[in-house]
Amino acid sequence: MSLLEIEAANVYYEDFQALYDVSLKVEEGEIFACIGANGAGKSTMLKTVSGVLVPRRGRLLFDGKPIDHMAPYRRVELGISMVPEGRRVFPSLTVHENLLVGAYRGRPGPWTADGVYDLFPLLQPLKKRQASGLSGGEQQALAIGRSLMSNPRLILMDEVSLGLAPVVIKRIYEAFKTLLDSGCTILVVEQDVQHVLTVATHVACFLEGRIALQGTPRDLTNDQITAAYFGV
Amino acid sequence: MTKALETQGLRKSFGGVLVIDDLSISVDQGEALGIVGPNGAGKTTWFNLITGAVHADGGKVLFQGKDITGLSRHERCRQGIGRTFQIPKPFSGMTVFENVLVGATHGRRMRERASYGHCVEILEMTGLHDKVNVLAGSLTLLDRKRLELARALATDPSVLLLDEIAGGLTEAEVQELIEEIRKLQATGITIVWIEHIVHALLALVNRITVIQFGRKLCEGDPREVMSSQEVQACYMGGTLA
Amino acid sequence: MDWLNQGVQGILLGGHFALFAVGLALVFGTMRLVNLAHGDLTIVPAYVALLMINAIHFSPFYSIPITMAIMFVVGYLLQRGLLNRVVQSGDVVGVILTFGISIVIQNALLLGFTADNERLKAGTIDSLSIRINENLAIGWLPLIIFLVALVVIIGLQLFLNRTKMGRAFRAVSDDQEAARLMGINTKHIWAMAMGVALVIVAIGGVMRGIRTTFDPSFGSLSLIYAFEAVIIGGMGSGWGTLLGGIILGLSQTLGARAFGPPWSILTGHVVFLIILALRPQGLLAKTVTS
Amino acid sequence: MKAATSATASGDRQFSVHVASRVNQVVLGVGIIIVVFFILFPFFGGTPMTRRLVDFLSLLALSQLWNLMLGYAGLISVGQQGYIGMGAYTLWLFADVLHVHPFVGVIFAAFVGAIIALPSAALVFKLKGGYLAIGTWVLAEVLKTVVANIKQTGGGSGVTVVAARDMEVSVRIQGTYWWALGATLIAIVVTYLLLRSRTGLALKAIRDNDLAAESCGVNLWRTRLYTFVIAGAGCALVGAISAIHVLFVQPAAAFNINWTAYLVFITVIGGVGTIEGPIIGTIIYFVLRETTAKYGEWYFIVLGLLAIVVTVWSPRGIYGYIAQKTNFYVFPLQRKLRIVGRTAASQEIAAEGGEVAG
Repeated sequence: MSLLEIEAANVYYEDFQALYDVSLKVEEGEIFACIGANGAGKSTMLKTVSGVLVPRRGRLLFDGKPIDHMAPYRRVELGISMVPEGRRVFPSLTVHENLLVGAYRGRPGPWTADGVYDLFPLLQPLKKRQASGLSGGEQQALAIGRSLMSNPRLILMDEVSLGLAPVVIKRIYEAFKTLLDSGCTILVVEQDVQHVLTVATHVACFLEGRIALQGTPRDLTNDQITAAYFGV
Repeated sequence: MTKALETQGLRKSFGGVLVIDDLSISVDQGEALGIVGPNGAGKTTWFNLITGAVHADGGKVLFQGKDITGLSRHERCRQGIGRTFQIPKPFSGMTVFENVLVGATHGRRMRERASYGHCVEILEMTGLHDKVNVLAGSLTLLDRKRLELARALATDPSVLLLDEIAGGLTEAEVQELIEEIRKLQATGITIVWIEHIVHALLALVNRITVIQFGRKLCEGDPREVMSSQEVQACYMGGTLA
Repeated sequence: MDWLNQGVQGILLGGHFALFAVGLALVFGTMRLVNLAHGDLTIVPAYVALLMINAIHFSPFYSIPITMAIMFVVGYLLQRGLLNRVVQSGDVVGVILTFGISIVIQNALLLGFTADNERLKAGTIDSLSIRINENLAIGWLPLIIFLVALVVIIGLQLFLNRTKMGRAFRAVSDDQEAARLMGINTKHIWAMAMGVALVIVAIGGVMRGIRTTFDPSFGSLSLIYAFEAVIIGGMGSGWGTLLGGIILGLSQTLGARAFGPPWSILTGHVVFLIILALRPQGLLAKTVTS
Repeated sequence: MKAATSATASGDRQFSVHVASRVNQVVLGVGIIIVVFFILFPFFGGTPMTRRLVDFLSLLALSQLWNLMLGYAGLISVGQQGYIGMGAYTLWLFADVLHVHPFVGVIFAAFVGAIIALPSAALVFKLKGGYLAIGTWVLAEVLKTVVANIKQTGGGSGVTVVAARDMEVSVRIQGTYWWALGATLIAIVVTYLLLRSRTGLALKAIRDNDLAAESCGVNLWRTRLYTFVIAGAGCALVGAISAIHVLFVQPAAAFNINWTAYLVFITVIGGVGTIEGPIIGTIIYFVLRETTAKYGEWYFIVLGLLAIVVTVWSPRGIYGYIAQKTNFYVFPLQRKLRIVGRTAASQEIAAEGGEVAG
């Protein structure tokens, strides 16, 4: 049984359809990467999984159970956690408080604040600083740490490399291994194709609200990916 | 010659994150400048600072040589800066025609009757003439993008800021849009175009500026810039193609 | 010395205003809802206490904890059942809805209790005072109310900064969508915030009932004073709200001393308007909210 | 309501712009009959009914202007009673102190309302949304407190408008009635013409998206100011009329928040953002008042609950619902463009567009 299964999801923003019959399966322990140009529907798909958007047609199964009409906080309880696009840390809270809010649902598991500080040592000295004063890279590390605090089985990452320096991106991707070891499955959405292809075990290429191409990175050629990415 | 548009040492941060960091870019009269850079680089924020949608923490915006940093949004529009929004913001309860009328009567300050001809011309040029009486809220994405363009044009801009106007369109639609923008440029309008769809940019612009981390990474001939290793690395995270 | 007396009374009165203002600020902070029924909700607890006192004849002070509990339930249910539906529909809808609620509450109170003045009788405490010297006496009741206000504000700060629920309040205030993604049920948090706001209102409302007479029309002025205190102090800060309350209280009592009692309230309004004109973000606000 | 048609020819491109349809001409005819009926009403309607209609018309005028502020400029004021009260006192001042005829004094009251609105706007526009609402309320309280504390205006117990009292009863009632009718027609016509004008385009744009409106050259602050000042003048005008109507001005009544409560109920129930909404709302309000007012507070509670229900479950109000279903407006505002002929160049573009779409 797949950890997450999306069956023919159709998602709309009011009268604008953003996803057309999108189906995919994420297996436990995978790094599943969704790539594609701006507006291709990748982020919409993540928001549908996290519960911010509800599909008008289609189904979502988590661990075999339907979750499409479950509120986001219930999904966190089940073990789905999201690192939102643009980081969205709580600006008026301190770094440490941000982490504590991440643990709000109190799911049992390996992750604690100390674990996060071990994973991202740069956060340790910033513990008592307001999150609004952090740099982009620090905020991204915090956002990932905050998500981990709920001890997710599936962590959703929306454009984690956005606006970050290559060094920082590298460090974040390095952390993926630790995440996998702790039992997380990773569903990541990226524009930064190069980095994500080096770590992904499965790739789905989004184009205009549909999945244009799927497979393991090894099976797919660069030309295929470029074609699916740009739609030419 | 005076630059059509120039920003000098612009700075802006949101919360603690510096989004625009000492950004100086100038645009020549009549040129078509492409702006590229990864998501979150600060491109749209730069537009927002030029149009006054967001106030700068420091630096200056010069338009036709005049400092417009202290002007309000509608004044900047009336000076001749037109813009389209990345996510279209139509006046959804008004018809397409009325949307364009707002630009003509307020941005260009025409009397309503006198502006009708101007509006019809723009509606035809942007291919919206069949939908003039449709409520803007019920348009498709392509038509919303066209309306963004039409509404901006109705304000009679000398500089037109286009924010990912080709994003989300099909290839055929993109080609059509390029043709429309080319015609605009031929009439002497200066174009500044943020776009992710690189081949669309290459088909039109004379120069490309790359922005990363709110700073100017490099600028120059479109093809040279886009094929440089540095730009590819920042843009797609490496050399893909 | 008379001025000093008025000044002291003004500061104490300010504490009372702050007690009403923190609830308004808390609700606005967590859900950006401007609750126009807040003023009317400050008189409800006084009537609740009145009913209890009439039924079982005990000191109004004992009625406070029960009233707090009742107001918490009222707030939670009001928010969960009604107000949550409009939290995301923009502030105009919230204003209209709470204005409607305000009118309903006010008229329901008129229906149930008539427009007569009422008072919660607490025996001798309302006349006792500490006499410092010939000209300066501090009433026990105003002092108690001021101290209660201090305790409430400190308690609220501790709650917001030190507890899990308090952090959730602040997280929801910062970014409600991100908060939902972290597993916070925002509907519950909003309802809790309204509940907590009305608990504070319950304390202030019963205290006022002991201190002065009240009638169902008191809501408008209560709302306005609370609002003025919030704006003067700057939104989103408990201490700012207390400062705002004190400035408003001082303006009123010193205005009464300077221009005569009829001008007391007006002086308060004018000071508020001056601060609004010169420093619209409030005295203690860190940044301008855009 | 006249069908405005304009045909222009430039080159071989011809087009015309219409606002009204044929149905609207029929409606206009009916409208004229209704207006004539109202004008003649005092001659056959009897004094009690005429007096009631003064209330009806006053509220209709007030709610129309309140709707202009809320439904288009996005300004929610709960302080309109300030202008109503000032209008009433201004009338008293002109009529009894300066000995201007009361029916002329009404005009001065409107001016005073507009003048008060200017600095008020400068202050409350610093506040946003809901806080702006309370800000307007504070200003109304300020005006009320000032007036109530001035001995010359009778303080808290108020003053009798002697000039009005001494008028012959039938003249007073008919005059008041026609002024109320005039105020209503002015409110509706001004609102309608404003919405049909350039400023109306700006107002509708602001309603839909204020940032985009500003980016199209709309002066947000000034456009909002127009509606605020018009509403201030209108409310003062109605306040002055009510002073003649009830012969007595008292702070507690003239500056009563209930005035605004009526406006909120009427507009919200009838439908915010339409001219038709406040008309329907006022009729409903009056039916309710005539049937339930004898139950005192219950009538306010019912109104309040009705407003709550409508706000939560049908925020467009009654006319908003009707318009959504039928797309029919008694007061048409939408400009319809008809392109008759096209230039060769534009036909070319059209053909290309057709290809792509197909």
